[in-house]
Amino acid sequence: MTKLLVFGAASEVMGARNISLPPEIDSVKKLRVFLQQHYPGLKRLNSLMVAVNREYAEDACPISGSDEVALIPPVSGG
Amino acid sequence: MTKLLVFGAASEVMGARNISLPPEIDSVKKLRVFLQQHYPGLKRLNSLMVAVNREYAEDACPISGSDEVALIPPVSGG
Amino acid sequence: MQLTGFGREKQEALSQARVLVVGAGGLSMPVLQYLTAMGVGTLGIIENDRVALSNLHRQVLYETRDAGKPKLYAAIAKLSAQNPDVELVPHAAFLRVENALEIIGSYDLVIDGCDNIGTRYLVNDACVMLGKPFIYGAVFQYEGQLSVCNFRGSATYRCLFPQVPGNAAVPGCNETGVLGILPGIIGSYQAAEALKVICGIGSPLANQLLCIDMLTGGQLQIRCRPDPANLQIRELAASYWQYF
Amino acid sequence: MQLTGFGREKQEALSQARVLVVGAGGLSMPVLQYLTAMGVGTLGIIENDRVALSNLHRQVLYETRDAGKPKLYAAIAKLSAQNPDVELVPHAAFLRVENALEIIGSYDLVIDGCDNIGTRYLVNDACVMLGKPFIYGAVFQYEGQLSVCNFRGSATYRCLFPQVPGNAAVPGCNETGVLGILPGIIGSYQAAEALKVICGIGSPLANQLLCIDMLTGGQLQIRCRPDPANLQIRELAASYWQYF
Repeated sequence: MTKLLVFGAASEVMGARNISLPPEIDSVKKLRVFLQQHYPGLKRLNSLMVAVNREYAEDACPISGSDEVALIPPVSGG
Repeated sequence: MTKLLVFGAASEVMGARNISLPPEIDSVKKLRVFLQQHYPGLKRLNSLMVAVNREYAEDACPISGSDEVALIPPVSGG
Repeated sequence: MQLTGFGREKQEALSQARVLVVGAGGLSMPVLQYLTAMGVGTLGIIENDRVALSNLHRQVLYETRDAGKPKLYAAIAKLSAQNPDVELVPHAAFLRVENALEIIGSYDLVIDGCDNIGTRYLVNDACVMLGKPFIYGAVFQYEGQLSVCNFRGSATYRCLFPQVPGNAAVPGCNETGVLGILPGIIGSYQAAEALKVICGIGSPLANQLLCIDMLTGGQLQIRCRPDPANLQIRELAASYWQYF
Repeated sequence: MQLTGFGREKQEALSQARVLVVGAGGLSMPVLQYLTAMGVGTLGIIENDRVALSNLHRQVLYETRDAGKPKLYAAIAKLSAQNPDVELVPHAAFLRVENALEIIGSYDLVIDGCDNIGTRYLVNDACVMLGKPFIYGAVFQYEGQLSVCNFRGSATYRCLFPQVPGNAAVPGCNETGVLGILPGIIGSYQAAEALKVICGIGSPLANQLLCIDMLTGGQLQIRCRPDPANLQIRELAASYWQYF
């Protein structure tokens, strides 16, 4: 199962810092659709970036079961 | 090739922070013998600990080509 | 004292460097203290806020009796006592479209210790226009982010976060709170990255976003790439504060 | 200010805690500043050295005019101005076999900010005998180590380094030098770990050795196990300074 690490305000919205993704999520694009459907509160976090295996990833980037995916919102506190 | 990460005073003695181990080094015990032979200066670092894949390892622990091995001396500065 | 790899030439580079710290809040505390201690040449500070009692849990340079005083002068009084050899330059203002290019223009390196998203994009755009590297750092609850931006063509803040977020998306420390020590950790890393850039030691965190999680002690180092379009900024936006 | 997961109960735990910091050198600077800022109940400091000019590049609590003064009182003057609500307890001594058990006995948690290997083993043995957790931190050149020891049966310093090293094996900062900011980073992590232990938040770095490399910004988190024999210490050694 693909592991999703959730950072910052996104983890507050999702109520978790770690979730397992269903196997049909096989691209960053599908991940974004999945998140919109299951976590509508993320909508206001319009700037979420996705990293796959510790590298920034575009929507077209494939995701497989052994990948480590991270969801990174901007953070502004100081 | 097994990757060896070298920390602290050990990296000064060995002149490197990263070395590749020859394939015949297949246990922590053999690693220690190898280091004694090739880096006699390490002798005074009698307290070097060895970690294999981010876990402390005893002499009997096997090492294979895909492992990440680390050499950790005590450090005392403050 | 001799440190392997940090000889006279590196110390000289440090003592010649001109560094601007944006903000004198939580992130800036270790940046200011350690760059002063290590002997940076010129240390500019831009800040126009006053010390509040509610800052003191994370802004360790200030004392209870500083409450109500301008942060800028409270900080400078302490830093000049710490090391009188550092040239401390006060800029009693907030960074704005009107002053950013002129102020940043006279420094070699900028450290972004601000506390709001508008200033972060302004720092970015001004630094890109002027060709100055800057050290990004930010905190949220128990987490921090860090990156060395615009360093020899490396990724900028707009490469890390191309889509400017709305206000609700990025709460600051005063809204959601932060453990005092967290900006201390991230600010210390910012000071270390500044030193690496100034002195040319080690590998600065360029083209990388470092995410640090205080609760687990773990970190994630994420590779990113510069988007060439983001290196072509020719003018500042009319305002960076529509988000607030 | 409200921080998710850090409510009144956690703040109360912090304000009741009794913490001893061993040494008032580089590692201890952020520990002292941030525990004071965040409002720890009682903060003991044991130190008997005087401020030297050569300390100032990394010991940011001290000012140029403090040179020659006892570190202990220079530190306490600054910390009490920072937050008068913290009870600061000076111990004008070095930690020794003769005083270790009595002094450590009256605290809940010890932070090891010392600068020599003998004191590290002494802190360990006294804390094991008394059942007190302690936060280990140390630096060398561009690297640091960190661990939460003897916390609910977790690995001790003797589990991390069972073989007591000879003197030549572990040079201190004054011999080989250290970049001022490095003890700042490691000490900040020590303060964060102290907070986690005191308040019961997150996962303290027990049974782990965290190795941080400033030059790359990378870190290695290494799992280790307690050796039950090391938890059975019944008396201190006759001396811990044969290594020097």
